[in-house]
Amino acid sequence: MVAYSKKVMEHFMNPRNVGEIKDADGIGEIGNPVCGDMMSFYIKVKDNKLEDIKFKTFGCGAAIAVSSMVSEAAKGKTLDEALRITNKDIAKKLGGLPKNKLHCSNLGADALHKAIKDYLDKKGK
Amino acid sequence: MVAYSKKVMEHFMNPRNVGEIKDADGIGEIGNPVCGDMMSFYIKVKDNKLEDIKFKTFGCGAAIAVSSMVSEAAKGKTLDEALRITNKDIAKKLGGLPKNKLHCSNLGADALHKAIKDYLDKKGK
Amino acid sequence: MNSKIKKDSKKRIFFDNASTTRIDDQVFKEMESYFRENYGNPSSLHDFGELAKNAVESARKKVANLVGASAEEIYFTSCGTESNNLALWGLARALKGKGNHVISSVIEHHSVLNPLKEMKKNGWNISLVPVDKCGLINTKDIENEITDSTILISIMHANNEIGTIQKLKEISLIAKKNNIIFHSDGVATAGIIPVNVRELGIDAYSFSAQQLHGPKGVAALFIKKGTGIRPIFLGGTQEKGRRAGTENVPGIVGFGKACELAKIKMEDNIKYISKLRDNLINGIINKVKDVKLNGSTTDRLPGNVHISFKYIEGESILLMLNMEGIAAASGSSCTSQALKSSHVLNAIGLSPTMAQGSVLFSLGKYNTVEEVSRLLEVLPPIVKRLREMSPIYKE
Amino acid sequence: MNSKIKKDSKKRIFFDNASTTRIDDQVFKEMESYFRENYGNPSSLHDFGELAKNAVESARKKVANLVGASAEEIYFTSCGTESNNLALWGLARALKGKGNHVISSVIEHHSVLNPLKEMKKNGWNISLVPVDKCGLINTKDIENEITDSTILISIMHANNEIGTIQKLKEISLIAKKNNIIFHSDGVATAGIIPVNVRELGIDAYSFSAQQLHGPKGVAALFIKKGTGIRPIFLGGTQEKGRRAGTENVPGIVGFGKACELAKIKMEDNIKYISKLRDNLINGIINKVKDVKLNGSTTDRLPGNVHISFKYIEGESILLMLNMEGIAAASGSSCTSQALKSSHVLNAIGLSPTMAQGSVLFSLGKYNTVEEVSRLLEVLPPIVKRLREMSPIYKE
Ligand SMILES: Cc1ncc(COP(=O)(O)O)c(C=O)c1O
Ligand SMILES: Cc1ncc(COP(=O)(O)O)c(C=O)c1O
Repeated sequence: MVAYSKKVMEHFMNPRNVGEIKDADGIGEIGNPVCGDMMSFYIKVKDNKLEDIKFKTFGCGAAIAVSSMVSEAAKGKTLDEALRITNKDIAKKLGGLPKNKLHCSNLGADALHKAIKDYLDKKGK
Repeated sequence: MVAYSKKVMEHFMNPRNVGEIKDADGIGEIGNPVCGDMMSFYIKVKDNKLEDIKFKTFGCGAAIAVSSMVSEAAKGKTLDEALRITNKDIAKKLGGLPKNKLHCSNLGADALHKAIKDYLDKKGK
Repeated sequence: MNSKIKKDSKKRIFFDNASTTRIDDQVFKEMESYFRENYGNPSSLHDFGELAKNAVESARKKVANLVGASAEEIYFTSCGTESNNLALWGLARALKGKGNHVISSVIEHHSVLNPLKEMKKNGWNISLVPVDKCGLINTKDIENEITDSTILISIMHANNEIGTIQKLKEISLIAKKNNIIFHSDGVATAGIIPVNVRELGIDAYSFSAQQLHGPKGVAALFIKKGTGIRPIFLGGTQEKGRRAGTENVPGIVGFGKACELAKIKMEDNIKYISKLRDNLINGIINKVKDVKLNGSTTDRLPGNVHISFKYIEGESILLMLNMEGIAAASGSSCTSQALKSSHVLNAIGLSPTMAQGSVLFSLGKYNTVEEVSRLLEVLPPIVKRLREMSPIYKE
Repeated sequence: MNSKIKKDSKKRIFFDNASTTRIDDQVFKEMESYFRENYGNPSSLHDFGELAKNAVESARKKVANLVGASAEEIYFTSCGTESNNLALWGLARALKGKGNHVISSVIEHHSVLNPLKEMKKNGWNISLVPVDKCGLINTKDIENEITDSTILISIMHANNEIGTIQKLKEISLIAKKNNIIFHSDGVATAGIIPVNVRELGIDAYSFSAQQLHGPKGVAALFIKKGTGIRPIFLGGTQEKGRRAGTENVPGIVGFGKACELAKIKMEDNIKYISKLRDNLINGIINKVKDVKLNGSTTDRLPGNVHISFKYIEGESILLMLNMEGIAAASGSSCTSQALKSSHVLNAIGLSPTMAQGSVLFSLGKYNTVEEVSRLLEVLPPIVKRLREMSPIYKE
């Protein structure tokens, strides 16, 4: 039995910010079903802040909970603040993750950062 | 648990003809405590018949039951008849013996035969 | 989500009979006195010992009877894994003079595959034959692998994941023709469908109590009379020196009773469980789009429902089912300790996504029509929810 | 002979606690729900699995606590024999690069001696140190055997026949000084007298549930953190890959409870049982001539009464005691499957006749003063009867 924390289970059962943003300012995709998990993050940016975040995730309980937690943690933050969110922060906020599920928290932070970079790239053009 | 037949247990608990005969006509001893069992048979011969038999046995349940059965089977028999008693007869009369206890029935028949030979040797002199 | 159901253990639904089974009350009852009163060691020379010894020997007959063997051919072990390890190491070492080649298959349980891997490191030559899309071995593939040095063939009877039943009789004929010893892992099979080692022509057969409503901690290896085998554990003279160690008397007694019950009720159970299985399969296919039944439609264990749900991942399905009080299993990499998806699903050529989305519902005699209905009620909305969350889902 | 006593199981007297022990009612009670309701497989991803997993881990703590280890150092096995085989094969193979010499003693249990014999055939170098008349090893003998290639020392904690307790601490100091791994077979010891693997400086320790009022079919091997060991069974990832196979959950739960109880009651039990033991020893010596107490008077297990009765043979004593409803054991060759008298009795230099006449009364917490009195009543006439039948008896 995977021993998930209460917090993980709560986010898994009631994930925040699930969905897509049709006219997203940035999109970050990471992983693929072959290796187990896949996450897509969509962001809306206003005044250098993450006005809205949505995600879609294919994966285990941890992957879904991490996505939810990342979206919650980043929403309303400045891009700089959001870029500083680490996988460790997320795992900690979730009350820890089982050892063999720690890689899921990497995916979550990475997907968010990818979306921000996508936005910055687009803006830079 | 050694699976002894009822007959073995009956002879073990109530062995027939235990004892010595002070003025025995023949004595047969076999085995020694080192190899596990030791039996001494004493016989009284009259008119070529085994008028009396007694035994003493150091050994397991099978050894004691075999001694008892040998003495019972041979008592009153002619010497020739007694010499023809085999270990198989004894094992059979006892309702069988566990495989690893079959050697005890050899000892019993051998000890009796030794006692008879002892008598014949003495008589021959 | 109805958390009441989760809390009430009586209402929890166990659709994971491939992982273990609930002990039959009659089995437990039979064991009880061998815990509490008749606790002797079968080797002891007194009534306590005799009672224990008799109980073990009486159980041995019942266990033998389940697979059509004679009692003297049954050796008790502690689990299916031990039976398989003993069979492989024990038979191979006993046959070492004759050759060093072993044939098995890619879909064996890890308790066969991992010893074979270790044997390979130790100089043995190991061939693993493939399976088709349904998980079935082509016996020709086995025949083609045979060389002069082939000493052992080990092919599982039924697969514990996708439920495919192999054609053991055909394999045993090949083995016999080539004078090769034939072992089969019957852990997922014995007690579930009829097994007769004589008719099947098997030399060694592993099976386990906990898979047939018996206790955990006890299993058996059938070894055909006259077949040489080297023990793994050395010590006392228990099990004719082939498996040292004080016997698990209550466990063995329970195993015996479980085998007896399995044999008596086999036909009824097969009928009952297959019907539940077919209802469940049809129900899922009717109610949920984009699903695939894995395994064979014909050569299939009565209780096996192995389904892939496209676009979503198995662990999250299991977690949501568990919140509804329903227990199942998955071949998803996320559910495995090693984070690898099931080698069986890879072997039948399932795409990685579909392997990730696999769920095994394994049914047993204690499952009911109501439980199947409840699953069919609860499952579609779970799949829907997860698909709505999935980045790869397209309606 | 009073056959009523034999028939009434409640009145049967069990003085054979060295062979196995009666399960504690509290232990059985603790196990019951893991048979009947919480029957999940600890590897499964649902509540049934989680309950089972938690039960196993909670038991692991209790088992560890009995011997002063931490939970992660406890590996569950199926019996003492398996623990010993795993320790010897597993440690030796892990240490193979360092050397091939193993030191053990002549009085080890067969589950140590027989693996060592097999290792010898496979190129290992095995030294067995002798014991003195009391069964005690002179630690100098161990020191003298050590060479550059010595990788492992295996010395039992207390002997299961004559009850002699070895000086493990002295041995572990020698092992440590020479950088040698030290295993001890504690099957006859754990739960009976205090054991602390840290204080004793042990790297691996075998012990078994059935010896401490727990269930049959479960045992443990303590392996000190950081000590390399190669598994015997390969398969799943249970027990961190060191012992594959579905866990015997109810057995493990019972083992945990039994360890907990043993730990709590240890001092009381030792006091109580030693007193019974001393009464029995003194009683026999007072009432029966020509007897000899084997083993040590000082370093002796609390429940061990090992006596040789001159002129008569052990099996017939056991049979007559059994007719009186009393269970005991003997080192006589007639009582062994192999028809060899105990290697332990040979090792302490007991004459063959005295070895043949040996009886082991092993006492436990369920024995009573009344039972000891009854034995002291029944035993002298039995000895008298058998002596009167004996050709070597001289008054
Ligand atoms: C000292 C000792 N070691 C090992 C064992 C083997 O234990 P088991 O027979 O439970 O495998 C025993 C059995 O009584 C023993 O007394
Ligand atoms: C087909 C098969 N073989 C072997 C095993 C190993 O059995 P155990 O885990 O009881 O040792 C299993 C376990 O489920 C199995 O399904």
